[in-house]
Amino acid sequence: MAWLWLLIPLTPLLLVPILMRWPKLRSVVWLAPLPALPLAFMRPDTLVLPGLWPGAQLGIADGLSAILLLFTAALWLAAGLCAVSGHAKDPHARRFWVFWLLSMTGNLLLILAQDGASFYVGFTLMSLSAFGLVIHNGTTESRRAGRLYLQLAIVGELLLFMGLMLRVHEADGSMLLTAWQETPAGLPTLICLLIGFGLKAGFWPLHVWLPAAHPAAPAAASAVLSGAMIKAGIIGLWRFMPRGSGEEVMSLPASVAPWLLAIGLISAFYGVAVGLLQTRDKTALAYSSVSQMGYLLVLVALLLSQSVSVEALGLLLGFYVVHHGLAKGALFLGAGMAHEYRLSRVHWVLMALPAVALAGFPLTTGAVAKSLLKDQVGNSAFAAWEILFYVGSMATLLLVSRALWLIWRSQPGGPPATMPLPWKLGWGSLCLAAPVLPWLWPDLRVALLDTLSLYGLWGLMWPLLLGAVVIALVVRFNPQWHLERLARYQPGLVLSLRLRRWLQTRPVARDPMLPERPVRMPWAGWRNLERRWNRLGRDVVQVSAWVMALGLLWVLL
Amino acid sequence: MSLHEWMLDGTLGLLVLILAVAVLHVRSLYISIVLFIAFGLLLALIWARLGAPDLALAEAAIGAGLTGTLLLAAYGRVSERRRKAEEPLDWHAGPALLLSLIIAVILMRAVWPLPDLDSALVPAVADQMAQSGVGHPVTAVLLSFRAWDTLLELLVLLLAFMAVRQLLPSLPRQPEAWPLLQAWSRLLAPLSVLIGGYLLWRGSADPGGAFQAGALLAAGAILLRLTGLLPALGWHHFWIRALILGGCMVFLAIGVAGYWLGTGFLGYADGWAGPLILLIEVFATLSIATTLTLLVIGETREVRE
Amino acid sequence: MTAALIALLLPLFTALCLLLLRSRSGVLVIVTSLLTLLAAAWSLYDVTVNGPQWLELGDWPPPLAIRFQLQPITALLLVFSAMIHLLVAVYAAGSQHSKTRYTDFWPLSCLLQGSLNALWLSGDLFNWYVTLELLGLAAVALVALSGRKAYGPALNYLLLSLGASLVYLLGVALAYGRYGVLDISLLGAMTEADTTTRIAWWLMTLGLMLKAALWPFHLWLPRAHASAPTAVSALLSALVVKGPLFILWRLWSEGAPTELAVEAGPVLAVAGIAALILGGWSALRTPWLKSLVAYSTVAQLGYALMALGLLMYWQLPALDAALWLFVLAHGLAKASMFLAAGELQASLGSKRVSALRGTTETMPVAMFAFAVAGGSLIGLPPSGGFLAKWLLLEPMFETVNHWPWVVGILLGTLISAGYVFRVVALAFDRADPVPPDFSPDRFAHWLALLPALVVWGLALISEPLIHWLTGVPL
Amino acid sequence: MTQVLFYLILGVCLWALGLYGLLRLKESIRRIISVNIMGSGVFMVMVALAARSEDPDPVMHALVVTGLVVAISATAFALRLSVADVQEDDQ
Repeated sequence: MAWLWLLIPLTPLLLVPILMRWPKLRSVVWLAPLPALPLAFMRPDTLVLPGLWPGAQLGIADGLSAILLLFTAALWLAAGLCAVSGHAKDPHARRFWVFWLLSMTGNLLLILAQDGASFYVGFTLMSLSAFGLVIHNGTTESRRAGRLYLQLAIVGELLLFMGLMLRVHEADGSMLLTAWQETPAGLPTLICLLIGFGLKAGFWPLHVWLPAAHPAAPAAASAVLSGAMIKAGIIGLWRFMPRGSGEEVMSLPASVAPWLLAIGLISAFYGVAVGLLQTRDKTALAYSSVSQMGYLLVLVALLLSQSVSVEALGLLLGFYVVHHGLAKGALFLGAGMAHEYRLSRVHWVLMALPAVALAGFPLTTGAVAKSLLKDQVGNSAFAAWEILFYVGSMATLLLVSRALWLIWRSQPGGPPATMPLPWKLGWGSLCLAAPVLPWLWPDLRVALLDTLSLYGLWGLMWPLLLGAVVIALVVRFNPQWHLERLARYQPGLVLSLRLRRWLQTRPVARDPMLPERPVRMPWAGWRNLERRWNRLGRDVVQVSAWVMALGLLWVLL
Repeated sequence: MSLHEWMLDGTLGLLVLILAVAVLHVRSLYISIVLFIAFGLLLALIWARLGAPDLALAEAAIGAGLTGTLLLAAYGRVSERRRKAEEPLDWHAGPALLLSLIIAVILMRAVWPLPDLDSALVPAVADQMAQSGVGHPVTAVLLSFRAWDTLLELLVLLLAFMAVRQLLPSLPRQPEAWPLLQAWSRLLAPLSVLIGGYLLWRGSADPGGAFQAGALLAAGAILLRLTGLLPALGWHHFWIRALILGGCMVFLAIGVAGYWLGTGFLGYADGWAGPLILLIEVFATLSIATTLTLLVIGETREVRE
Repeated sequence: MTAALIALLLPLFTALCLLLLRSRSGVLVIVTSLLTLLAAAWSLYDVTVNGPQWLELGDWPPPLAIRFQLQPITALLLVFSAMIHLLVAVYAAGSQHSKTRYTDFWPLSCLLQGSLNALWLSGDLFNWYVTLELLGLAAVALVALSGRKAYGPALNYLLLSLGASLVYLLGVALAYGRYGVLDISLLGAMTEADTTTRIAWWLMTLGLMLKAALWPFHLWLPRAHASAPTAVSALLSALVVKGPLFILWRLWSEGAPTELAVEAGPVLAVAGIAALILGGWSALRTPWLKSLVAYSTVAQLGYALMALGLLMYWQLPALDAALWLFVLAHGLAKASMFLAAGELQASLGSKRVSALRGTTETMPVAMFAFAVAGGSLIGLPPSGGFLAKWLLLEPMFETVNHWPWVVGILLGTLISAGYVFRVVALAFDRADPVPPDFSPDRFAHWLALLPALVVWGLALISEPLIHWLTGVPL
Repeated sequence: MTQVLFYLILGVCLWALGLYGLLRLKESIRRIISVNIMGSGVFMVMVALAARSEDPDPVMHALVVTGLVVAISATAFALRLSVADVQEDDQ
C-alpha cells in the first residue's frame, strides 16, 4: 500500500499536462490535493524509492506530519475552490493553475519527505513555482514583488543547499531526516539552515519580501502563500535540526536557542508595529504573518533549548500551524473578496471568526494555540519571558482589528452583493474552522477544555480586554499621527531594484538622447588587460602550437 | 653495416633534413612547394632503403605526386598579393627553433631504447599468413587482419571529397594546355592504366595494391583532364557516384556478409578470401582513382553539381 | 554485440545510400536514427544482462586483430550519441531556421555518427587515429556548411586537428615501438613506467587534449562552434569533443601504468579547474550568444577533465561514473542550449547577447529551454549535472585536505551560474523587449526544451545510470 | 648506432621541424606543408620501427599506407579550404 503515497505528488503533476491540453478542465483542478485527505488518516507504510535518489523515502512518521498533511491539503482545497470562481474569467487562468499545481505538489511533497533530498526537491519546486503566482496579476507592483521574491528565494535555495550538503556530510552520507535529528550540527550548518529556511518563513529580519509578495498575488494565492507555504520554513527547521539528547549533540544548538527566541520575539512585535502603520489591508495581514512566524520560531527555539518535551512541542507546533494557516487563509480570501463585492452582515460575522481566533479569543483554535504556547514557555528555561506573550496577544488583537478595519474601508460602494457559491463554500468553511475545529478534533478538544478553567480564561482575556480598551481609545480620539511614510520605507524593494538595474542596464548602452560623455571607469585598466589577453589568442593555430610545444617541454622534462 | 651504406644513409638523411629546413625557410611559396615535392621523392627513396617498397610506391604516387599537384593547384588559385607576401622572420623564430630542438632531443631519448625491442605482431602475422588468402604480408594486413582500418580509411577519403564538395566555388584558373603535354599524355595515360592494373594484380603477392594502383590511375586521369582530353567528371553522373561509393559499399557489404555467415565481421569464408580480397581491391582501386582525380582537379562546380 | 554492430553500420550505410541516390530526405535519416537508437538501446540491455563483450574483427586472434569492446559505458555512449543525433536530425528537418536542409548535412551527420560509434567501440590505438581523422574531417566539413564566413575557423580547426593527430600518432608509434602491440587492453597488462612510455603517453594525451579542446588547447573551439550552423554546433558540442575524451580516459585508466597515472592526474585536474574558471570567465564576458554557449563548453569540459585527473590521481574507479555522467549531462544540456540559442538568434536577427532583452515575453519556451539547460550546467539539483557534481564531490568530503578541489568546483559553479544568469536576467527585462525579426518557430523551441527536460529527468534514473557507469550490480 | 636508430632520430627531427613550422609560419599553405613534414617524420619513425626485425614489419607498413591516404585526404581538403578562405580575404 505504500505506493499510495505517490498519488499525492503525482496527481497534481499529471494534471499539469492534462490542463495544458484541455484547458476547460480547470474547474476541477482544485480537487488535486484530494488524495492527501484519506491518506493522512490511513497512514500507509513509508514508501522507499531507491531508484529516485539515494535514500528517497515518502511517508508519514509521526502525528505532526499527519496533521500538517491533512490541514495543508484542506487549505489548498478550500483556497482552490475560491480560486475557481476568482479566475473564471481570467484570460491567463491556465498559467495560474499550472503554477498553482506545481507549488501545491512541492508543498505536499515536502511534508511527506522523510529524507533531505526529497524535502529539498519539494521545497525548491514550491518556492520557484510560487514566483508564478506572485507575478500573476502582471502589475508593476506584483512584478516588483516577484523580482524581490525570486532573488531572495534563489539566495535561500543556495544557502539551503549548502546546509543540506553539510548536514549530509555530518550524518556520514545518510539522507534520512530521522538520522539527522540525532546528529550534531556545526555552526556553519546552523547558519545556512537558519537563513535558508528563514528566508522562506519570513521572520524578522528576513521578512523583506513577504509584505511585498503576499499582497501582490491573487487572493487565493496569497491565502496559500501566507497560510501554507511560509510554514515550510518552520517545518524545515523543525525537521533538519538536531533534537537528540546528549551533551555533544545539543550543546551548540542549545546555545543558539536564546538568539532564536530573541529573533522570534522581535519578529512578533516588529510585525505588529509595522503592520499597524499600514494603510492597505493585505499588507497589514502580511505583517501579521511576520509576527506569527515569530511565535513559530519561538517554538523552534524551545526545541533547541531542550527544556520541553519534544512530543508536546510537536503537538503545539501542529496546532499552531493549523490554526494560523486556516485563519490567515480565511482572512486573505476575505480581503480579496472585499475588494470585489460589498460584504453583507453575515459575511462580516464570518470574517470576524478567524480574526478573533488569531488574537486568541476563548473557544477558538487560537485560544488553544496561544495558551499552550504560554504554558510551554512558562515551563521552559525561558519562563522569564512569559509576560511578553500576554502582551503579544494584545498586540495581535490590535493588528487584526486594524486589518479588519482596512478591509472594511476597501469595500466598493453599493448594496451587498451575492457571492459565487464556490467562494462561499471555500471561504465559509475556512472561517468556520476557527470555532468548529476544536469540537471535531479530539486532541484539540481536550486542550480547549483545559483553557476553560477560570485561571486560563483570565489569562486569555486580560490582554484582550486591555486591547479592547486601547481600540476604544483610538476610536474615540482618532489621533492623526501620519506615520504612513515610515511604513512606506522598504529597503528590500529598493535594494532589489538596484540589483536589477545593475544586472540589466550595465551591458546595454545608456539613453541615446544623452550626449556621449567619456567616462573613465575604475576598471578600465583591467579591461585593457583583458583586451590584450584576448588579442593574444588571435592567431589560433600559432598560439595553440606554442601551447602544445611548451606543454610538451614542461611535461616531458 | 658497411661504410658505403652509411655514406648513403647519411647523405639521404642530411639531404632530407636540408630540404625540410629549406621548405620552411625559403621565401617564395612556389619554390617551397617545388622543394616539398623533391622532399617527397627523397622520402620514397628512404622507404625503399628501409625495405618498404610498397611505401616507396605509395609515397612517390600519393605523397610526392598528388600532394605536389594539389599544392600547385592551390598555388594557382591564390592571388598575386598572397603569392608575393613573404614570411617575415619575426622575433619568435629563434625561440621556436630552440624549443623544437629541445623537443627533438627529448624525443630522441624516447626512441633511444626502441631499436633493440621487437614487435609481437610480426610473428603473429607470419603465423596467420597461410589463412589470409594472399601472399603479400602488407596486403594481408591491409585487407585481412586490419581490414577495418582500411575500410575507415576509404571512408576518410570519401569524407574529404564530401568536405570539398561543401565549399563554395572558387575562381577557376585553367591555363591553356601545353601542346607537348597533350601529346605526351596521350601516351602516358594508357600506360598509367596498364601499370595501375598490373600493380593491383601483383598486389596480392608482391609490393603494390589498391592504393598505389588507384593513385597511378588517378594520375593518368588527371593528366588527361588537365590537357582537356577527358570530359568533366560531374558528381551528377550516377556512374561517377557509384564508382566513388563502390569501394566502401562493396567492402562494407562483404564485411556484413561475413558476419551473417558466421566468419566474423570483415572475415572471409575459407577458400573465398583470395577472390573476395581481389574483388574489394578492384572496387577500392576504382573508387580511390575517381575520388583522387576529382579531389585534385575537379573544379568545385563539377564536384558539386 | 550484433546490436552494437547494427548501431555502428546503420548510419554508415544510410550515408552511402543518401549519397548514391543524391537524396536529401530528412525523413530517411530520422527513421534510421531511430533504428540506430533502438539497436543501441538493445545493446545496452544486452551488455547489462550478459556482461562486457568482445568482437575480434575477421575472427583473427587477439594481438593481430582490431577488437571491438562493448562495455556498459560504451553501450551508454552509443545510446547517447544516437539520441542526440536523432534529436538534431528532427530539428534539422523541422525547423524553419535550420539552414541545413539543402546541403549535404544529412550524409555528413550520418558519417559523423558512424565514426563516433566506431570510436566508442574500438580499442586499438591506430584505429582510434583513423576514427579521429574521420570525426575531425566530418566536423570540419559540417562547420564549413555555413558558408564563407566559417571557412577561417574551419581551416584553423582542421589544421589544429591534423597537427594534433600527428602528435597523437607519434605517441602511438612510440608505444608500438616499445611494446609491439596496439590493443589497449593488451597494452594495459604490459606497460611499465619508463621514459619512452611516459613520453608516448604524454604525446597521445596532448594530441587528444587539443582535439577535445580541453584547456589550454581550447582556442579553436569557440569560433568553430559559434560559426557553424545551429544543428551542427549542437552535434559538435554535445558529441564530437567527447570522442577524444573517451580515448583519453581509456588510455589512462586502462593502458597506463599506475605510477604514471598518479603522476599525471594532478596536472589534468588543475587544467580542469583552470578551464572551469577561465572558460567561464570568457563566457561571462563575450558579447556573442553562441560564443557564450561555446565557451561554456570549454568550461564544462573542465569538470570532465578534473574528474579524469582525480580518477587517475586517487585511483578511484568510482569517479568513472562522475566523468561519464558529466559527459552525458553536458551533452544533453548543450544540445538544448545550442538549439535554443540558434533559434533565438535566428528569430531576433542578431547574434548579440544584448539582443535577448525581453525574450521571456517574445519567445518564452526557447528561453525556458536555455534556462533549464543552464540549470543543469550550474548543477542545480536534481539535474544530471548535479548528480555528476555530487559524485565528484563525494570522495572530496571524505578527506579534509581535499578542500582546494572543492574550492575550485565552487568557483566554477559560481561562474557558470554567472553566465547563465547573465542571459536569464536580460531575458526577464521586459520593459523594452527586442522584437523578433522573423516569426519564432514554436516546434523548434519545444524540441530544444526536450533534452533539457531529459537531463533533469536523469535524476529519476540515477540508480541504474550509476550502475551502468560503474558496472557494479545494484 | 644502427641504421634503425639513425632513421628514428631523423624522423623525430623531421617531426620537430614540422612543429617548428607550425610555431612560426603564418601563411596557411605553408602551414599545411609543415603539417605534412610532421607527418613524414611520424611515418619515418614508423618505417624505421618496421625495419627492426629481419623481415620488415608488415603491420607498420600497412599503417603507414593508411596514414598516407589519410594525410592526403586531409591535405586536399585543407588546401581547398585555405584557397577559399584566402579568396574571401581578398574580396
